Amino acid sequence: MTFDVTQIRADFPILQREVRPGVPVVYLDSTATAQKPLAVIQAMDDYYRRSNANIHRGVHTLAEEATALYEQAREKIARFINAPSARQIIYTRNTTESINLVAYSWARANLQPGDLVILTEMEHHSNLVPWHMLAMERDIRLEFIPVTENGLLDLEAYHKLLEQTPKLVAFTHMSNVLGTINPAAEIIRLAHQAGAVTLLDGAQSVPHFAVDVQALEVDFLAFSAHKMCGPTGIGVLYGKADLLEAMPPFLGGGDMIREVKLRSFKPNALPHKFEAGTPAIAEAIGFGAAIDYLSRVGMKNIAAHEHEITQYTLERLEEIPGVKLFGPSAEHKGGVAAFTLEGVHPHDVAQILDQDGIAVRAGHHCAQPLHEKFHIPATSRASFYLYSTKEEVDRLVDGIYKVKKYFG
Amino acid sequence: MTFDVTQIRADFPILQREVRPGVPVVYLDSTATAQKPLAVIQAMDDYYRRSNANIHRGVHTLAEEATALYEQAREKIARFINAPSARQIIYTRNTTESINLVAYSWARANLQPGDLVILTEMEHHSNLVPWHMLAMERDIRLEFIPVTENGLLDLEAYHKLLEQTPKLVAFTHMSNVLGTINPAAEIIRLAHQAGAVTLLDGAQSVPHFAVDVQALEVDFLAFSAHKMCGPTGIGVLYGKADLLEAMPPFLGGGDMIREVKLRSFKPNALPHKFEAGTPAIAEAIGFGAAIDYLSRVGMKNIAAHEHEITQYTLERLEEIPGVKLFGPSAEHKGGVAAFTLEGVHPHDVAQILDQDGIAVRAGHHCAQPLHEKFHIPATSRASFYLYSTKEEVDRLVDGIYKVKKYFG
Amino acid sequence: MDDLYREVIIEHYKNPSYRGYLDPHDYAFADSNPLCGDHIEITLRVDDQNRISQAAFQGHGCAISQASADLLLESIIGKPLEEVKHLDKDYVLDLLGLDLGPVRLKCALLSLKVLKAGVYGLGEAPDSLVE
Amino acid sequence: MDDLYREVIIEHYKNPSYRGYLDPHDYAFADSNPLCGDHIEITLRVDDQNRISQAAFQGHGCAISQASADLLLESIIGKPLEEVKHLDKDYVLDLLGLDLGPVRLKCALLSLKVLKAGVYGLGEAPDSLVE
Ligand SMILES: Cc1ncc(COP(=O)(O)O)c(C=O)c1O
Ligand SMILES: Cc1ncc(COP(=O)(O)O)c(C=O)c1O
Repeated sequence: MTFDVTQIRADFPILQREVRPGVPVVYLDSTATAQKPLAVIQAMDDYYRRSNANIHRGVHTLAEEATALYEQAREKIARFINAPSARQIIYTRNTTESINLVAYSWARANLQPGDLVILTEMEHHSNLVPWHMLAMERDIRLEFIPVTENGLLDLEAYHKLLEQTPKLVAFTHMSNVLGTINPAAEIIRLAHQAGAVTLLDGAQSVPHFAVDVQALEVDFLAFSAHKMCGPTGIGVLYGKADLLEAMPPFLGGGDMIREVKLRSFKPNALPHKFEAGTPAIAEAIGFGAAIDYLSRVGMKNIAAHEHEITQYTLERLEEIPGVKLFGPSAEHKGGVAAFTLEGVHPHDVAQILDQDGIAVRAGHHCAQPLHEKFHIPATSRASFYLYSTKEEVDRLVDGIYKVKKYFG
Repeated sequence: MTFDVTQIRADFPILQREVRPGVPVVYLDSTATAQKPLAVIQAMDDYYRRSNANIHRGVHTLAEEATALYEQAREKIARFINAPSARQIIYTRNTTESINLVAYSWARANLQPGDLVILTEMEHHSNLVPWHMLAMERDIRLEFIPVTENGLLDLEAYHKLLEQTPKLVAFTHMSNVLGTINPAAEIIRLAHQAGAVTLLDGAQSVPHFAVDVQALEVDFLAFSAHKMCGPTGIGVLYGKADLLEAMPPFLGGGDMIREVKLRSFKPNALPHKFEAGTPAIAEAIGFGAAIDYLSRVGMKNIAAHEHEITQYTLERLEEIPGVKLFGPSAEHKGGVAAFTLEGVHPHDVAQILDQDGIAVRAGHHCAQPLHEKFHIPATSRASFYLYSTKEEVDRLVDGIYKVKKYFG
Repeated sequence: MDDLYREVIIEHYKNPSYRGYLDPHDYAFADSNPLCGDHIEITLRVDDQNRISQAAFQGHGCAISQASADLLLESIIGKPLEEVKHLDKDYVLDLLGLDLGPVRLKCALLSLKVLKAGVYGLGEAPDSLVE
Repeated sequence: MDDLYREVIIEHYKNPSYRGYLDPHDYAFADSNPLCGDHIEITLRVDDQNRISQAAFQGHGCAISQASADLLLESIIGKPLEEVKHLDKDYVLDLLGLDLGPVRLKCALLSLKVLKAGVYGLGEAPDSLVE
């Protein structure tokens, strides 16, 4: 398929919206959540209009249709990240729950007081707070791979940290602020050499470029549907089969059991062992439709398009006096441009841009320690996806000039 | 509003469906999951087409619309169960996660080895397995209020159990197999007198009749949207404010924090403390639309309609030789009829009924211990909701006669 | 499907030819379907060429699980043990002559799973045996 | 809203009249908005009739949070402490003359929350103070 952004934009109903009469939306906040193509909205709509039923335990036609659709989506997701088998795809609510699942189940069964977990200074709160909670409860040690001034991980420091034989290395594939794409394969290889298990936060990578869990040899991978054209309310934890098999269950209830007595239970097989209660059925089906959509467009095309937009954005923003960009140069970077504008709080930048329909995010983007590192409380962030255009970047640039005039 | 089931059925697109050409669906499986009215499907569709954005942290118009819709839904839910404040409504994935939240956060902070938790013999696996897991980990004692032959809780036995000063009494408001509606107010009052905290599994009550948390004085209430005309992927934990305030967080990540440092965090205020990561935004909005819909029809009307259908069903099924009904008489019972048919496995009953489009569930309905108590591996279960009709019950009865002919 | 159900399934369910328990036996295994409680126990005897000489099942459950056990055992008498190890899902579905949804499929395949776990001498019967 | 934003907010943000820190003071409180890092510290002096005689704020954050602090303090000089306890959300929104979405509302109300927590002598500043 050749990549035609105009055609792609036509697939997304919300991009036709005017925020106020005469003011079309310029959506530059895809890192927070992506917009949804019609195919995804309709897959869920169809499900509720035609096949809605509870799954797995039903014999009737609706239940069988629902079960088949739900499990087909799991197969699609497995193929998308090249997982050896669909039973290694655990449905969760989001990346955050996926990481918590590892922290509650794998880590509490495997980590002892004094054990070391390596994280990085660019982690999202989702890959910090679960480990803070564990560290408090269990006296686990946390160390952090530092971020260099230009927004890359300091791999020399990582080598040193590995000498302390960590049990787990958990890190983001791509920073949601700096845009940095970390050398995951290398980090994982080194972690394995040191005897550590690895957890990759794929919230920003799986949506934007091809991620192959077997090529990466990663032990756990977490990601969210809502950031990749799918619905809210569903995410995935991928894990290596032997790890998942050995892990104790996390949430208890219906569907995750094989047998329940009054005073005991036997857990079910994978993936059901980790899916307690009625799952997000419509959402899984919507996620499957999103995977179909992204696959049809092609992850290579998406990555190339975003790279072009990002490069253009960096060039245009660098021109503006008072704008300071964070993160590495375009070659190491996904479709994220976080910046500050001298003398203007990022919230005010975002609010004034919003007057022209331009949606950027302002704040610490759930990466407070990273902002602290750079001695700023907040940044404004424009971020891109397959439907973003250079014209939208131009409108952003015009908007920033307008902000400057206000505060001038 | 006067209650007109024909009009109501017109609101549910799936009820117009034919399972196979010429075979309309007869959906008698609402206890597993309810069907969705157009208003709910459209609320989510609209959200994705017009307002989709990540919430709480965004300044732009879409983010503000999304946040407002998400929080308005919380207010609606609070009013629906008469919660003192919307911050006592915690969004979860489902009833199961709500109960696990209490088990992980409240119970692990408050229960010590040897402490007693009282459950009942009619619990759904969702209100058993979390306590099994806790009992194994912490050496908590579990005791069970017995179920009498006619499907009621043995309250005398409960009185005796209370002498052992339990720390928690966790029980279902309505059994999803027997249909028994338990005297929740009394059970809670007695538990409080004995110094115990109470958790009510409202998965089957909140959808079917008015539940008032302040009148019940219940400490925790768990329920699921998908069983009350709402979407999959979202449920609620209600809790008394002082309990929720004192509880440690459960899942760690974005949004549930007030502040994050590299090595520590401060939790956010209620309800956000318990909502980590991007929540089920569209689903919350769909849930709000479901609450609006049910309120418009009126919970009193719904309960009265279901009562009539249930009474009729019991009468008709009792006529059939070989049918054995489980559970109490209609006066103590919600819209559930679980039965066995002599000489025919419930799965075969369900499968043969399905040939005529009749959707009933067969199995242990996630209540294996209850089935064991009655010495049967499985039952067939027909269950009702506001859109169920007597004609559908007649079709069920005809279907059962057909099953008998097959196996006769 | 109406008539097939009636003829094949219900006939073998009501009048099974291979119900029972072989004592002594060369191979035995039992397992349940956790979702519905169907239970099947299979016992086998093999001759000196490792061919199945006798087979029996006992258990309880729906017509599909019990009938497919009966059909399956009927079909393997005289077959080499090695061949039994390679029987798959489609083999059972052909015996039944039915198209089944995912839930009933588990009922239909329970006996094959039990059979294969038995002849492989496994400690448990993973679903992957019949995929 | 364009022009209001410019006139009211940006003017008070750029040229606040009540920026500072009173030492000594009778009342003081500080708090942050966790979502955006806005920070406000307010110090107050009261006269012998418990009227606010002097007020100052310091902190950092967006124009809305800082300008609303300045506007709020300007408006309470001379008011009895008791009256300040009962100021609400709408009072601040009237001062600003703006219609704000839920996120920016938190910015706008931060100073009122800090003020009320201070005069009530609370250990923390719950959101319920400004609802
Ligand atoms: C009484 C009862 N409790 C709990 C549940 C679990 O609900 P969910 O699967 O939505 O978590 C159910 C649903 O089957 C139920 O009927
Ligand atoms: C790098 C990274 N990790 C984790 C998350 C959390 O994702 P979710 O909120 O879907 O759990 C995000 C999303 O903001 C992210 O960008």
